[in-house]
Amino acid sequence: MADLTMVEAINLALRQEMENDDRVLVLGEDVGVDGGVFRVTDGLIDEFGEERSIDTPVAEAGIVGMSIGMAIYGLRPVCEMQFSGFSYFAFHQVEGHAARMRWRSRGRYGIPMVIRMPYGGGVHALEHHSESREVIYAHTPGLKMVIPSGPRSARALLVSAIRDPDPVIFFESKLMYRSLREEVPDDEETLPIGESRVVREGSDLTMISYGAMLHRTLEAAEKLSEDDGVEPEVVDLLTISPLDDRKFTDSVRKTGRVVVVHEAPRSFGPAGEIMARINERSFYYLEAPVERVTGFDVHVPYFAREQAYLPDVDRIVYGARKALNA
Amino acid sequence: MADLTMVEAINLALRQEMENDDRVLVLGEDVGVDGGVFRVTDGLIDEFGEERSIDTPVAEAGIVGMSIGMAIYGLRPVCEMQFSGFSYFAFHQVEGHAARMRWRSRGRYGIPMVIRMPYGGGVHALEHHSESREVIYAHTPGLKMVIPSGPRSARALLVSAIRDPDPVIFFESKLMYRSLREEVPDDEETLPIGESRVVREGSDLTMISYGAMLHRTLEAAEKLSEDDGVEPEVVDLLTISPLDDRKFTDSVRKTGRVVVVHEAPRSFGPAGEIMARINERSFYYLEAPVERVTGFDVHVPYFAREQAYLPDVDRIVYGARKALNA
Amino acid sequence: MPRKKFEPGHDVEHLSILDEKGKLDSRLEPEIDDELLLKMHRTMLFSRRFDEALLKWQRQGRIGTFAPVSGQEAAQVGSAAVLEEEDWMVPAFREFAAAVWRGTPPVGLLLYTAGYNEGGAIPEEQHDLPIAIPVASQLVHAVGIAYGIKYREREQVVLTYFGDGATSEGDFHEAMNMAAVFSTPIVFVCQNNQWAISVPREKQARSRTLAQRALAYGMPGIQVDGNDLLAVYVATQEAVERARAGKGPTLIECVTYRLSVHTTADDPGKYRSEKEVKKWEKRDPIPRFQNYLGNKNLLSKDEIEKLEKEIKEEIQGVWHETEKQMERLGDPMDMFEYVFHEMPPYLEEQRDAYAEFLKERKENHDG
Amino acid sequence: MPRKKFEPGHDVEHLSILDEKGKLDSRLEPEIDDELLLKMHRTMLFSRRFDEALLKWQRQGRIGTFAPVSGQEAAQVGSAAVLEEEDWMVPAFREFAAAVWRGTPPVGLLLYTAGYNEGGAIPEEQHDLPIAIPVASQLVHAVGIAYGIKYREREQVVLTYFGDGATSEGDFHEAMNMAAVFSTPIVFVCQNNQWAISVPREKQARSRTLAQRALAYGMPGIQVDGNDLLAVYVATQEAVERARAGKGPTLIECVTYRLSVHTTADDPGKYRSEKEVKKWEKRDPIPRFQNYLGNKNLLSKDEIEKLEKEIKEEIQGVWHETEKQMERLGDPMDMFEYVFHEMPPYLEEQRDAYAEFLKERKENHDG
Ligand SMILES: Cc1ncc(C[n+]2csc(CCOP(=O)(O)OP(=O)(O)O)c2C)c(N)n1
Ligand SMILES: Cc1ncc(C[n+]2csc(CCOP(=O)(O)OP(=O)(O)O)c2C)c(N)n1
Ligand SMILES: [Mg+2]
Ligand SMILES: [Mg+2]
Repeated sequence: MADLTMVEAINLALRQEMENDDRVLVLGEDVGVDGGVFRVTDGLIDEFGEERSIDTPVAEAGIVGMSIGMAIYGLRPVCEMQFSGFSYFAFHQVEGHAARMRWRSRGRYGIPMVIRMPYGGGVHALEHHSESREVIYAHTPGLKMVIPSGPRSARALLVSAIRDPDPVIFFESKLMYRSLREEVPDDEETLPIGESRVVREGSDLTMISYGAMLHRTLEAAEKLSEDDGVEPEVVDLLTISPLDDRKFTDSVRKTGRVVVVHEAPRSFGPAGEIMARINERSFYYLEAPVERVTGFDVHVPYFAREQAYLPDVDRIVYGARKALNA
Repeated sequence: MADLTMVEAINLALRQEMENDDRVLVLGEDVGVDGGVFRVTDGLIDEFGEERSIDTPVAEAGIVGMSIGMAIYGLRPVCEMQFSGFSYFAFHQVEGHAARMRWRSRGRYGIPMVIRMPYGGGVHALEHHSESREVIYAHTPGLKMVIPSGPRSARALLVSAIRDPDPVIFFESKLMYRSLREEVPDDEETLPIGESRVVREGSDLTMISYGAMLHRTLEAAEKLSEDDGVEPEVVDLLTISPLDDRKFTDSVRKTGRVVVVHEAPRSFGPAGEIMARINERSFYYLEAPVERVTGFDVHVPYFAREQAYLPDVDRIVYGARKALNA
Repeated sequence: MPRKKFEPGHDVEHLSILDEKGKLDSRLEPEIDDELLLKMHRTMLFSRRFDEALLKWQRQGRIGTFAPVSGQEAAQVGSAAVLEEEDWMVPAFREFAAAVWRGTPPVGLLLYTAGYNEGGAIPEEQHDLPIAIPVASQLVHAVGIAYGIKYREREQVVLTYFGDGATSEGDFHEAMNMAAVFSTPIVFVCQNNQWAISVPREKQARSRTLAQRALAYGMPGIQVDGNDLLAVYVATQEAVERARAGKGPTLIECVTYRLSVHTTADDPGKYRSEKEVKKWEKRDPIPRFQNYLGNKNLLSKDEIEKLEKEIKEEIQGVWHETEKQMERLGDPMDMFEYVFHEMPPYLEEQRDAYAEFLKERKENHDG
Repeated sequence: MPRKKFEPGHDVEHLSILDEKGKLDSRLEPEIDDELLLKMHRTMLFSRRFDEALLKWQRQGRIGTFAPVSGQEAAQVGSAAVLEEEDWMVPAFREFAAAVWRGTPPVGLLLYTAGYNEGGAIPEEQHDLPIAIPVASQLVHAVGIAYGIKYREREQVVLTYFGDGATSEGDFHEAMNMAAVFSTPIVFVCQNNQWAISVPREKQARSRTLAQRALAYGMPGIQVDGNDLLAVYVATQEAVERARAGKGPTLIECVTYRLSVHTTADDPGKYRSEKEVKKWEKRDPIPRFQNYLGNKNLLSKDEIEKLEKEIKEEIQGVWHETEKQMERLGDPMDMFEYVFHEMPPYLEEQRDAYAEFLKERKENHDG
């Protein structure tokens, strides 16, 4: 057990998987000598050499495309997009090939690769560095889409992602990279992809979130408990696709009231699918409209105003009260 | 008035706008001499020359990026992605710049451009030629996203899109390109972007669809009327973003039962947002869970099986009956 | 030295051995054993006839659209023939002749063309990638495979195909650059067939040759007469040797011509003249090579005729076998397969719901 | 002629006029009037000092991250100075010196750096694009603008900036190729500052020069000493003239160096040696140019000192003015503005709901 930041926990996952399996390698812009602009891949080049910790040219489509080729050849590449906002340069490779190669080749070439990328706002970054567009990946057949909510889940899910026979998009919250620590076991730990979990039990309201927003949601839940005397249940999705609706279905059937929280833009955002599933599975249990507390349908403002864009504890509480009082 | 196919109607819109306004030009792969692989831009090069009907190299990011530059310079480019499945090569230009330039420059540089692209299945095409991923665009702040449902609406909406001061993604159903004809006025006609319409009145069920699937939905409505004696109301969205929820809200409040039909994959698909809006606006009017009849979360199969992927009349009727009988 | 010329570091060469008049430059003639020569010829001829058959079937509505290979057989067979079985071949979408050479069963190609996903399967022992339709997108995969080879210190090389149009895409650039930066064992074979659908080579790029694009990457580039199987073979052999010796990538531009339509959805009458096509028909790689084999006394007129008959029958056999298979295929439930290694619950649910719908529909229909 | 060398059609030149020792090649020395020389110098010096101030403020937590220009002033000012006001300038994200030359108010640059969208505004009369952060993505816009100029038969040209790393991106390739194909009036200025964050130039590309990438597009390419303002000026002048004369695009590689951090989030100690930095400090474009001006009796030590003081005060003024503006700015409701020309109903609704929330929160807080 060690008390690790998310950066350290992800680094641990990479290091251990590289030690265990010489098919695993990392590649991307500045992931080698520099150890990544957030130091996530720090030291890997010393331990594994520049052939397995590869500094690439600035070429996202090339990075993803090469990773696809490596996976076809039998390796297990973990490539990095320096920021999720630049992953669109490679989207045609992700949608056109990573997601399709197994299917196109009738199972001959699976693509066991992971595309890691920092996502989300809150760190005073420049334009394009604060987005949260998980829907684009979650809506693409053939991909898995994972967003851990802390150091321990990040480490365990990344190990699972690396071992997964299919391509996994792995979002890492920049906001959480160094802002919290968790005990992470030294020994191997995995978490199944496609399983959400209840992180706070309650019976009055179901709060669904993931990634950095989970923590604000949990804070809001505490506030509701203290101030309003209601006990919210909080579900951490962990995987966005395949979306696990079992946990929140159970919860919604119990509470009848729901708020969904994410920092992605509102329209056509992740909450839509969650609300659709609730409609399909728990319609008759609902006592009030589902509330969504989300980013707005605007570009993330430059950092002087970015906190206004992001759901904050007050805004979540406000949304929750609507769901509770409707 | 002339009886036109959708190809002819779109061609008419382009031709008239080019005649009216020398800022309007078309560019893309094979749009010039060839007149487009679907002949949508046929003859424009003869009338307007190769400087305004521009055959480009095979370079989607370049086409969209150049169009952005043209728009900044004061022109009104209408560029074509040969198929929506190849538009991802340019997604970083769309998301990173077309959608943001007005905002980034504090209103100095609006981007009045249209990106036209054929979308959707049903024409026995090759891989990547049958997708329907409007969500990717609809979820991107700063874009408008339009999907007409026939020759007349295509012509009128395209004119509006060309005149719109902001970037518009314009999906054209390949399936409808030549399969139906409509009367289209010779004189100018526009339709407002951001407005849906009721195309069939009824009181028992609300059916929401758009594009090629609208027609199957209408057929299903007729079948339900004939076979089951129910009268569905059918809403044609026309614009996906900004999504006009007024018409379907009115309808849902009247009928209490809804089916949403689209050919995009199900998970995190357009129906999610529509269901979220219904939840938000019409929760207390709903008598049954909203049904969605959609494409599956798989890649569109090669053409021997593609009809199985696409919602068909029977599947829509089946979904509608679920909504009616729940 | 303040204003001086800078040498780019590589020359760009042009290579032609057997010219369109059939004239042979015997100093450059490669030593290829007779069996291989004849096999190359047979594959070219088979591909041409298969192409013609596909076109016919397509016009009859029996299959869907496809991208004919006619005219480009030498560029494909002359390069693919240099590869060992263990080497990798990464095609675009027009490489039916190369695929046949590599052992792809024509039944598979035909099934693919008839709209069956089953046709996309690659035989287990074949190191080839499936067809890649998005232009130039396959090149970066080829570089990744080549990186893997280098990482594993294997003797393999990768050969990848693309067109003149593909050289305009960003993915081409990123692939070429990364292949050079990582000095990977790869050969880039550009089939410059003069057209990217309706856009001629001159509107695709202003450079005199496509081969000289190699200079941008510090990579050797060579332009060859792509309808001259011998030149293609020699240039590929040099490039493959260089790659295998750890000396990195090469770009080969094969100057050739698409004699047929772009795909069956295309009407070349819109953009190119019959005269141009006629000119290139005179440069047809197949008669030229037959002539060469004839001069070497390896192939007589009679033998060609016999071969033509044999191929015709073979193609009929392919059709019959494919038809038989098609009868067995087409279960719509197949569409849920192969999306993931293991089907996730939500897909199982969609599949089961669809099966239930089909069952009910059938019952209603039967009932 | 079967195996022959092919000439790519253009030479790649290297140009240097005022070398790092201060030695001047007077045959190549351009005629620039004194006022312009002094203005270029002042802009370089201002940019350097502004950079230093920004770095200090950033370290004090007063502003956010930014990309320092130090070391690249000659490459930027020497090229931007060739442009007319009517010409277009399309920057990447490190072109503060070029922006200042073009007239962007430093208060705007500072506001931007402090996280205010207001800082991104471009004065109405200035034909410049805002900062483009996605590497190489701005180049295609520049080509589109240049196309517009050609279409409108105007005399303008476009000049666009990017780094060595940017030459690896697909967008660079598509922009260069399309600029050449459409023969547009555009000058591509690559600031090869040796590093793309932590990746050195040699790992970015295998070609000897970046200038030779021009050959791939049938475009002239020239490499200049980018710390030599005179060489940058001359090469740009030639390229701009060529563009204005309708002769199409040019690629200029300015060999320069980023003396500071990549951005303030970066620690160059991880990847490059002090020794290397020291080496390049000796090539600093500013003292070199001051020396040149001194030799021409245009600028004395005293005058430099006076200028330094003046600039220091100016920068303090910029800070105070920015601080004042920041007090007025920051209304969160601004985030809903400028997304569209006209705010669509759903955004109005989101804005109003957010305003309602803020109101209620305030009331609860106050109450
Ligand atoms: C990314 C992408 N854009 C557009 C298309 C449509 N398209 C198919 S083939 C083709 C032209 C390709 O030309 P070239 O590379 O010369 O290959 P050829 O068809 O001549 O073999 C185009 C534009 C595509 N398949 N992929
Ligand atoms: C498309 C894209 N990918 C990655 C990044 C992150 N990034 C910012 S600057 C940079 C390196 C750019 O190097 P270069 O072009 O040489 O410009 P320089 O920073 O040296 O001025 C990278 C990788 C980005 N901004 N955009
Ligand atoms: Mg071609
Ligand atoms: Mg650089």
